[in-house]
Amino acid sequence: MTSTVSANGLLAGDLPVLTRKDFVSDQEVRWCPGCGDYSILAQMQKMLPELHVAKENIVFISGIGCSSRFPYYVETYGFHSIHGRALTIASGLKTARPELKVFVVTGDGDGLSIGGNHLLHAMRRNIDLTVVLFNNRIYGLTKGQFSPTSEFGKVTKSSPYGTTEQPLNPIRIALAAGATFVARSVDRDTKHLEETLFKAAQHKGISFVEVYQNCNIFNDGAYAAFAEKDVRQERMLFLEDGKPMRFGNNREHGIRLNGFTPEVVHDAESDDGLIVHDATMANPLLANILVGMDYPNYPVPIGVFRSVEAPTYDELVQKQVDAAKAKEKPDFDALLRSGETWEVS
Amino acid sequence: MTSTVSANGLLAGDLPVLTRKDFVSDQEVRWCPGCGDYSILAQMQKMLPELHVAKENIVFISGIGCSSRFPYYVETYGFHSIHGRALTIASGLKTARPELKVFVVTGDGDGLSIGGNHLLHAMRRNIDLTVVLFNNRIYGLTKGQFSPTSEFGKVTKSSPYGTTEQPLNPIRIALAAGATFVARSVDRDTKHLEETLFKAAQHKGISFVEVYQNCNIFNDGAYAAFAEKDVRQERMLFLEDGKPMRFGNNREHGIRLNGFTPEVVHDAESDDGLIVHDATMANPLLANILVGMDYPNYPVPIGVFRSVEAPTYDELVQKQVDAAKAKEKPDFDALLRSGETWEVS
Amino acid sequence: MVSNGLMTTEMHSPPEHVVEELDRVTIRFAGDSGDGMQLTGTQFTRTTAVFGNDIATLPDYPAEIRAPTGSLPGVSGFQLSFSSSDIRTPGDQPDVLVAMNPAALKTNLGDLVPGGLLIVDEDEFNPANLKKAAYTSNPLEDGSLRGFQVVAIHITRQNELALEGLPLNAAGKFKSRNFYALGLILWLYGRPLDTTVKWAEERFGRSPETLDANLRALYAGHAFGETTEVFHTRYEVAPATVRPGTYRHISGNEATALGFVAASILSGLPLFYGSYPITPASDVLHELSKLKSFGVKTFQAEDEIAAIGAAIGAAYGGHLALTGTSGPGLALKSEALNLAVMTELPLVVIDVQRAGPSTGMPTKTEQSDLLQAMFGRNGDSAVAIVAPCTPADCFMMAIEAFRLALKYMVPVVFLSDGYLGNGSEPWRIPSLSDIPKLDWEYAKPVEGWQPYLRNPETGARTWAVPGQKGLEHRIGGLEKSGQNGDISYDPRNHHEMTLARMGKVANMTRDIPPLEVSGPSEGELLVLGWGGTYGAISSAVEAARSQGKSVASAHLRYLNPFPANIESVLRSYKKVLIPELNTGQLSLLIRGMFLVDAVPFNKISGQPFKIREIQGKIDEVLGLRGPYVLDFPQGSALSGG
Amino acid sequence: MVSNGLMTTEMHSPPEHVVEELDRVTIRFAGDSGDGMQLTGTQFTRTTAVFGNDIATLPDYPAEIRAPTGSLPGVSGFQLSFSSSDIRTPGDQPDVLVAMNPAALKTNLGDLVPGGLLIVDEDEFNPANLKKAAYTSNPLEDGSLRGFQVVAIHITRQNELALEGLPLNAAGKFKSRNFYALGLILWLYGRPLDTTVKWAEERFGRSPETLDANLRALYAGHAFGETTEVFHTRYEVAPATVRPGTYRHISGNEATALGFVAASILSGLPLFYGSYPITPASDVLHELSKLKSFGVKTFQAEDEIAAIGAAIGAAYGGHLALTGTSGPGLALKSEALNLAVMTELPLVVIDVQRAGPSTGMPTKTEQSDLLQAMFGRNGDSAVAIVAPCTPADCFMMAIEAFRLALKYMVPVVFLSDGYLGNGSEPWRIPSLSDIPKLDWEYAKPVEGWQPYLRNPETGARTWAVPGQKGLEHRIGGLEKSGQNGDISYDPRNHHEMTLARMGKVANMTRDIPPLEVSGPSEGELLVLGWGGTYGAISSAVEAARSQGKSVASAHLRYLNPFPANIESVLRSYKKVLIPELNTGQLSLLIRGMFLVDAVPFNKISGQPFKIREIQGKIDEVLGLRGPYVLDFPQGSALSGG
Ligand SMILES: Cc1ncc(C[n+]2csc(CCOP(=O)(O)OP(=O)(O)O)c2C)c(N)n1
Ligand SMILES: Cc1ncc(C[n+]2csc(CCOP(=O)(O)OP(=O)(O)O)c2C)c(N)n1
Ligand code: SF4
Ligand code: SF4
Ligand SMILES: [Mg+2]
Ligand SMILES: [Mg+2]
Repeated sequence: MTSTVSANGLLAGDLPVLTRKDFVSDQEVRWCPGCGDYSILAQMQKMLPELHVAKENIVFISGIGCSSRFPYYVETYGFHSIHGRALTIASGLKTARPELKVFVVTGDGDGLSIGGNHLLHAMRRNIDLTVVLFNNRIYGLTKGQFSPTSEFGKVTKSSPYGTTEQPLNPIRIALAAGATFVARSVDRDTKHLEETLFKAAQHKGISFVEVYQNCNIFNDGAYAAFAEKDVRQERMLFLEDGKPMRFGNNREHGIRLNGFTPEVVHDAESDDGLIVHDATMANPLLANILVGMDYPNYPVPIGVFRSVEAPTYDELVQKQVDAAKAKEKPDFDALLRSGETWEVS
Repeated sequence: MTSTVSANGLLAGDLPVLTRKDFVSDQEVRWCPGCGDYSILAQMQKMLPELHVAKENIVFISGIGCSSRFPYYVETYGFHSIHGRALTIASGLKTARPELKVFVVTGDGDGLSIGGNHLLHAMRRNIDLTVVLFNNRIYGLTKGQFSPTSEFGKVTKSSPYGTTEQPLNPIRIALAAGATFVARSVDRDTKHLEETLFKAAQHKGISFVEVYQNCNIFNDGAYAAFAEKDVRQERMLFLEDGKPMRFGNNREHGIRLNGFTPEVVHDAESDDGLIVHDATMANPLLANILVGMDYPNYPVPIGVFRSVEAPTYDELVQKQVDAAKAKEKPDFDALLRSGETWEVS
Repeated sequence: MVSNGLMTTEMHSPPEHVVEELDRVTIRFAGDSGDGMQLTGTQFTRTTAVFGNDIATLPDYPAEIRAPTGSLPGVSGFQLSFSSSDIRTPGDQPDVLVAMNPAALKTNLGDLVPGGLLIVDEDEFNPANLKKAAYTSNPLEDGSLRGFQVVAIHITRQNELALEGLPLNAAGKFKSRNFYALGLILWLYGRPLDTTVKWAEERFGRSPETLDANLRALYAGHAFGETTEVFHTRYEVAPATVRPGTYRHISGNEATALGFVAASILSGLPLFYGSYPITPASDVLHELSKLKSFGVKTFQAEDEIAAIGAAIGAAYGGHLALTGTSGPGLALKSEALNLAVMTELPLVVIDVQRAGPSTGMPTKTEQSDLLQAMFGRNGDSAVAIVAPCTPADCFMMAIEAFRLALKYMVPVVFLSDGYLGNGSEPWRIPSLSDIPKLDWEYAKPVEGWQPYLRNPETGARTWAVPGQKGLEHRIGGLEKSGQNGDISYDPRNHHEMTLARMGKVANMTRDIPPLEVSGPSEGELLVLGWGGTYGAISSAVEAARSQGKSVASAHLRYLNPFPANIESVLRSYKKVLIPELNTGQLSLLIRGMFLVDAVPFNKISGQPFKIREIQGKIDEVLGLRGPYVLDFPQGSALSGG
Repeated sequence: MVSNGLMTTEMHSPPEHVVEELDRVTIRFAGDSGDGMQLTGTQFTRTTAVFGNDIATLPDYPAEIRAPTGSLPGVSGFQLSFSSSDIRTPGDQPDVLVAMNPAALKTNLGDLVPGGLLIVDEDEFNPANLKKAAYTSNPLEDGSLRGFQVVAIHITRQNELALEGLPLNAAGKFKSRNFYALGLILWLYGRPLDTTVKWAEERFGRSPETLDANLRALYAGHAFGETTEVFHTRYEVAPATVRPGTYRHISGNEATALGFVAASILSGLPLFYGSYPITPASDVLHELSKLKSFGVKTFQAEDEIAAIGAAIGAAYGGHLALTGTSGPGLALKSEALNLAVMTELPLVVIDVQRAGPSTGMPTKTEQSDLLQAMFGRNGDSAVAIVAPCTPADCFMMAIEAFRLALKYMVPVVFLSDGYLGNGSEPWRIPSLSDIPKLDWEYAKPVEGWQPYLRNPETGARTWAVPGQKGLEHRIGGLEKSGQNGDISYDPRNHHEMTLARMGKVANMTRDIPPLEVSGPSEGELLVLGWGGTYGAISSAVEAARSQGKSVASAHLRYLNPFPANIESVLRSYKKVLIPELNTGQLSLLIRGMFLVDAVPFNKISGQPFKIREIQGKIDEVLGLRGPYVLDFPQGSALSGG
């Protein structure tokens, strides 16, 4: 049992050992049967007790989209806001109340289309938030228009002739904006997903997790080619810090670099020459190399691309306030009287 | 003399040989004396005649900021729009009228703060626009607040205790968003600037030029340490395609790679082992390495980081329209009657 | 309760049915969103339209894409009303409710007229489904349906039987139930099957099994009606007498898309549509993105701001520039819309209104963005506002919107709503050759041309489009000096330019049709409406008049400016009643501009007015009854809880 | 024209000056933006305030940061009016104009009263400068200034002489000219130099050369007045009788910042300010960012949407959440503001209005965002609106804004404007202990708590802040079921929730002070205003009354809801006149809500009302003269062309 006191003098209460069930709200879940969102919800609910944070000190904030319904289903504080703006609300909340654990749930449309700019800025600020982006490469809630992660040429309701634009890669954007924790997981691999969410939630600073999520109604099978159970080991590269990059059912293949270009080494007998993963490099170059690896040319990298430490915005702001208070002794009457005054009697 | 016909059947007119003066408008230039914007304007006006595009087929679109006053001073079509939205207007104009040459002028606040998202999306679409971002690392027009490119800890009007956020690197963002032409230049080096603007303007697809620009009122000397004439050769790395990376008054130093980390080789006698610049690589990794080089640890890279070819959004859209017209024979009466109809007599 | 008809196959000769003539029938199909109720409704509508009835429809989907099967929020509904005379609404309350499962019954029963016909799929009333619908006992058994004519049929099982032998599993067969129900209802109203058969053949031609299954289900349902004694009566609704011509069915959003393409053809300017998906406006994007062969370019932007920005760019480039959204998107567009006001570019903004504020109820209708459209921008900034009044009217008003935008160089807001956009009606297909061409002109490099010179009649500045030699100039959001367009901070200039910009909208008054009155040209009461309430208001007023009351109605399709004769119309009646699906937005404008003590009648429930609600309020205002209070049946949403 | 005073050093004994007593003087300093006119004006203001005059000021900067030296758009001005009695505006027209160069003369002369005193730096009237100011001949020589008392002085050269020997080049010396001018004007009005000397010592203490130069210039200017015969008369304006207390000078934006910090102290809640820079609101951000020691956190966001989003997050987190902007930024915030309406969180939004639409004239004032604040959101969505009426009033109204926001759980818009924000006045410093504390309450986990339970008196829902065990719940922009807060599409619920949200604002009527009337409580005419026009309106009405006219004035500081007694006040006068710096926004609301035939009086020039303009209109409405037409002197902007 731990006990924490939150801002505004609210007593967070004693912290009992929580279980997954404690994080299930009384709201009926309203996603399409078969939707990948269910898995993400389940792994999140499983993972949350492991954080050992009192329920009342956890907040889920989302935008609008199928994915953004998430907060209704988690028995914590929740805010289902407006399209694309979850990060702004989360940033304000976290800056005001640094002691809260704040999650942001967003979609490829919510987070990268209308909300793309807030993502950039929250990341460069390194606000201590955990951002989970459900990437189904489609607009689910509005029934099937292409999204900024839809493949070039994709035919959708709003692109009957195929799209004419290249997709964004969320990981690439996160790296470029300076996110201190960047990872990818997939709805179908529940164990990996739970672990990744846990690592992200434990990171201090902004953590960004792209989850490959299947929308079985409007974009079914978007990741099936590599994410289904039977092909996963052969077609995805599970990143493990400090380990050489290997994949395959028997981890028989490896990845090495040829100049700046990664190469698959089939049946690599030795680890020599294989890239050793290191997510903690200050320089994001290795991560940038990995992010360019796409199926079917490469196995799809999954796991933690980057994880570095840096001071967070919310703590820096709090420190400035604390230091100012300590140094300047707040006196409002004196403030009102600062500068020229005169007496009339 | 060339003659071009523009959309809507407007005759673009015969194209006389133009000079710099032809691109000077009758508007009084209203920047602070000494502002770096003057140089950018002058180089642009010098460069424009070289494009051999009729004045009436050139459009400058800007947002709001000191930099965004630019269109008033160029004797072409011009649109001084609203804060952060120049790229949206330019995207619409270019998509509607692919035959126009469209420039976008923006600032670090206009283009990366309020307008950051439009930058991402215009770049991934590869719309054929030339975007020039005047980076003075400050909000000039609103009199001196920090901008998204201001250094960490900078004291400004709105950050009397120093900022608490890391800057964005415009080039990094452009690369991550998939821009097909990415370059950097500096107001003080007029020749380099003119050349860079020219290359950018000739690129088909989106071209992005970050110009280091001095705001002598609110952020004087932001680039003085490396951009002033006397130190320039020693402290900046002029990128030249196909050439080994060398700098110094006598080009005596070089740059090589150590793993993913660039290293300065002082007094490199031979070119062996020095990185050879190649802006045309499909993979943006070399550019990503260069973008991490900052003064004083490295000479500051300047020139073209990336220049690759790809179909543009505006031409792809136009092709879809042309193909549909050719194939489907537009017949509105038939369209109205498509589906179930019935006669009442 | 009528017993189920499982034993019908044992019967030999079809029973005789009484045929009853009706003037008007309203049916609602309700089921799970997976049950295909929209398709059922649409097919019945088509058949009935071809048969010659006048018809109006109101589809209603759940907010969720696929709420859990059988759940209350997963219910999807489709209401239609058809008649042997002119009708204008999909009916206040259904006379017939087809409920495919308990959840559908629960959420829709409140609307069924007392004594109405209730057809349910008895097979679905099992404990699991009853629980999902939060029933503690089975309504088919607990007597709670006593007030209705209940026809409980084993639709699922009968359908399965009909499909026996087809290479489909139970789930596959289940999918044809809606055709069974459709066949049954077509029989009940004496409608032929051929329209549906033909449609199904086209639609499922590539998948013969599905086609076969659906057709078998259709015939089975039809045969069931024909051969059982479940129904004692068949109904007939004679064809309506309508104007000769070629007709089709059209929804408001389709008519909107087609109307804007028509504007493009009538003007000769290519159409550019910048948009970001949003319910209930997305269909306009879907429709237009198909029409590339008409030169339409659609730009799905990263957000609403980029969408209008792109449209402004296209307008500046001399195209027919359009952007479209719903309420929250209009809020986002407001800053950029003001740029279009300031730069005086022709632009049309579609707002398919939905229930607000904020995200509100995205799938529900409301008329609550009028004041946002009027005033939702900084500074004194006028845009023109038009509002179609029926689904088909969207076509003509779309053309009107561009006529005004091009002529006056002013942004025009096109205020549709979810009820119009998703609702549909039969439409006599017009010929473009009967519609006047749209006038516009690009500026030409004449001596003395300046970017802010104004047309003395309209007040419009010239449209100087890039590509024209000699007209190089600069525009923007800063105040501009009249005529030459240089930036100006001159006080007089700003005063005059503000009035000039607003004056252009005022000038349109001379150019728009007068407000038409239906009914006596003076009298006790005028009922004034706008937008999608047309059907309910005009029907209610006609009904009132047929009861001898001195009531007229008028419907505004132009909201800014108002038609020139509005004040004299208002002053011709002792009282003015303004029903609106908001808290009184038009009322405020009318009262503020004309100092007329108009009585607001407001409903903010996300649902359209019922005819009888307006009748009730008319009677109140006429002093024929006490205060009329809206009554909302508990749990009466077409869908959702 | 008075000859220049270059030969003064040759004179021996100072001439005797006549002293004239005046009640009120208005001075405008105008020069290039590099000429330090704001500093000159501010210093004169301080001295005069300490001297005991009542005073009001109006700074006016060019839109450009540094327009080219000597150009028309580069002119910067500072007007101040001081008096021996109570004054409320910085004066209609200057009695004295100090013009440091031809451009300053050109852009300001139109405002000088006929026969007014015009002091110019003759040295600057050289061909180059005349050309920049678009003069074809030298106005000092061509007789065009005949209607004024012109005093042309070689300020530049005299100042240079005074600074001889200092280690400064000509450009450096040139920078002290404003101190020379200040010294001269201080002499002219018999003001001591000590306030300025003390201030300069503090300000330039670290740079002894600058200090020395500026003080020498100051003394030289003063001595010039004393020793020359250029001025025959010196003027005296006796101190005003004001309430005893400690006074300071305060601008509206400073008072705004301090008022919100006061609200933080009075509530005990930390202040969070989310903002994005924009003229003329940025100063509030600058002020608040200095006040970290009061626990203030400022968040400079990436745009206005992020700024309000962050503030909503802070409000949700239980802080005193504030966001601030000007008109275009309010447009951008509208969608998110609606989220705050829907989630019923306490939030205050500052709008320091400027001239619109679109970018408009950023440095000019206007009152044209009232209807945007009222209606600029989708759906039926009410926010409360308060509007300070003087610079110092911003302090109290800031506290009021949070009092209402916290008590009713409603966003409140605080409508200031550029005139108030940049203008300043003497302010009797209040003591926080005299101001009531602000009440608020976080929800507590009591039996039966639900997120949308309402306080029966105010209608407010509870403020359930993360961190409180047992109150875990979800809120959002979708319609919520009353009480339990689940998503709801129920028609009745939406109807009732819409009315409940609007009802909270209506409930405030009981909680805000009644509208105060100044003048007779009934009579011929009521002049009703709001916001920054208070000074001009009340002065004009008092003047009218002193001429025996039956006119009262009332000023609204609460615009939504209106004070409870407004209707009875309106009905107590035969006529109502509403002067506004817009096209009639309050007028529309008053007319629409109360059906009172109020006469709008509108000025949309980016400038405040002059007292005489309102007097003119009063006389027109009273039938004492024909139609009153605003006349804008050509080229009369304080700055800009
Ligand atoms: C301002 C605004 N614009 C548009 C919408 C409509 N809208 C809701 S969700 C959505 C996109 C959803 O896509 P995504 O974020 O990928 O979420 P998903 O449904 O796929 O999980 C859109 C366009 C809205 N609600 N608000
Ligand atoms: C919607 C909106 N928000 C804010 C502003 C105020 N504003 C004008 S320019 C600007 C930033 C200018 O910085 P930058 O883009 O770096 O341009 P610079 O002046 O430095 O060239 C801001 C915040 C505005 N005009 N409109
Ligand atoms: S539409 Fe797609 S993303 Fe949305 S709930 Fe259904 S399956 Fe999931
Ligand atoms: S403020 Fe800075 S950026 Fe703006 S014009 Fe002046 S020097 Fe240039
Ligand atoms: Mg998605
Ligand atoms: Mg800048």
